[in-house]
Amino acid sequence: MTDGRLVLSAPAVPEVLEVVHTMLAQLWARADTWDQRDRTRFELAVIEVLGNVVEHAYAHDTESGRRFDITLVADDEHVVASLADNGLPVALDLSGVALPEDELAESGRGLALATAALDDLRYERVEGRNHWTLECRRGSAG
Amino acid sequence: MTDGRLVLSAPAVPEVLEVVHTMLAQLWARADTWDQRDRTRFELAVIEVLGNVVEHAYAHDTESGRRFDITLVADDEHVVASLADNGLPVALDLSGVALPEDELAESGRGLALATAALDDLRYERVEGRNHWTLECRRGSAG
Amino acid sequence: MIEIDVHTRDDGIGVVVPRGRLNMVAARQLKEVLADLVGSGTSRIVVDMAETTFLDSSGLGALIGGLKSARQAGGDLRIARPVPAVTTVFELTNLDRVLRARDDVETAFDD
Amino acid sequence: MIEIDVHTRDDGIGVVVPRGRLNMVAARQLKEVLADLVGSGTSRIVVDMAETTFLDSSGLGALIGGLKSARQAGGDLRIARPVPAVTTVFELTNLDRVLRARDDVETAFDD
Ligand SMILES: Nc1ncnc2c1ncn2[C@@H]1O[C@H](COP(=O)(O)OP(=O)(O)O)[C@@H](O)[C@H]1O
Ligand SMILES: Nc1ncnc2c1ncn2[C@@H]1O[C@H](COP(=O)(O)OP(=O)(O)O)[C@@H](O)[C@H]1O
Repeated sequence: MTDGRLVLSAPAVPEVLEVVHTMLAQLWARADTWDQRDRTRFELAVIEVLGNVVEHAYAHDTESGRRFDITLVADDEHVVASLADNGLPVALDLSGVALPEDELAESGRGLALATAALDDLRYERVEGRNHWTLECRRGSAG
Repeated sequence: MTDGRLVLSAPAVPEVLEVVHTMLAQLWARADTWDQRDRTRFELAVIEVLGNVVEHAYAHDTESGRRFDITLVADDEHVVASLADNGLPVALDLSGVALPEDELAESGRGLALATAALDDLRYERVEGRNHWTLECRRGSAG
Repeated sequence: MIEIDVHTRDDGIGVVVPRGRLNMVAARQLKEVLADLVGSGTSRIVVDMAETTFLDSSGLGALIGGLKSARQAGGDLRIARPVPAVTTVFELTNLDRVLRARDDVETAFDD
Repeated sequence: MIEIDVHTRDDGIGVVVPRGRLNMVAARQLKEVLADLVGSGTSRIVVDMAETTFLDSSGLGALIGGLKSARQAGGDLRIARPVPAVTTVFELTNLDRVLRARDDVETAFDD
């Protein structure tokens, strides 16, 4: 069983999203039977959750600054992203996430989009770090 | 001192070079006082050495396949890439590396280019893995 | 990476063409581009998304911000030619009515 | 990522335009494109490098392979409009004489 995992550790700055987009493109180059819709919803969810980390998860002013790790794995039936960051704990009820009431709100759609796009989204705080796990199953509606 | 390191672990396949190009672009976005010539010679050397890993460093058929790790760090005066892979040991005399005699040779220029572009290129075999360290100093001729 | 082209047509309609991924980094640029257009008197805007390969919630936010300020200035913002990856995002957020996609940049303001 | 455009001009010269990074992955594609051109009778080739943002030794190898087969077929391969990042590679490998860069695609075969 070859190990096709892609793992990145980087500063939590918006510009690094470009690297993650390229990693996703390489993941699909190997998982080439996945269709466009599955690719889109997974990429969307990864960028939303990582975008939140970059935007909201300020670290306790650690010496080394805010950083994150991301691991991407695909097999024939699942694709999983695991994210970890050294930001503040997140107080969120993921089951209560919904689109904003105001149709013309300019923000507040990220987690609702991620939830709608994924088959599974989990958050845990472990050893002072935030851990997010994102999963899509092939061909499911999300 | 913030930690701007970019670290990738990935399968050693040609397509992943694209991810490393993007990482380099992000490194320069943060080290934005480095000039074009320094950027070019460092990127060139990184891609040459990593290209060799992908092309030549076949693993002992490990379970998990061929993989590599790369770390990129820049400060005001140096930029360093550290590469490690699980391929076969490399028997090379880096001090003896030269351009091919045949001006029209179609290969054999990679290490000569990397050596010419860098201020320092080191190779070590440590604990069953190949380690390459590449360094450019700002503004030096290479 | 994104490139945003902007031009104003003879009929006064502003055409904005984001080429590449419309994520967090690009959304900031798009926000500025749209604010500048409306600020300089162009309140009818078509965003030609034929070459926008990716859209996330921050890109959506920039589009909605532009839509609101265009309408406040008496105009509108319309979306043309989104690719499937972008259409998916409009659908998942129920914005496919508010930002109804037109098939054509030229005729996006005909109705 | 690379895109390689190819067309043959009225004067029979083949123009090859690699857009993007000419690394290991792209070099394979370029090799094929050049072999196909020469194989189908086009032995005078200009490679327009204005949009080639990166070149490494494998890309160089593909160019030299094309140069050799073009010459064997009685023609030549010429390089036009390289950006500084690419010129650096020609200089570091002393190939700036063998693959002397022309300023213009149109006139690359005039001398
Ligand atoms: N990683 C995170 N760390 C801290 N807070 C977060 C994180 N992700 C989301 N949040 C909180 O949840 C809210 C809703 O997030 P989201 O739906 O992505 O919309 P937006 O980011 O546009 O506000 C955010 O405004 C923020 O308060
Ligand atoms: N990482 C590596 N592992 C094993 N062998 C290598 C490695 N890098 C270089 N070599 C050897 O050194 C030779 C010269 O390498 P290089 O100068 O890059 O030219 P090329 O790769 O075009 O042959 C290669 O052909 C190969 O035999």
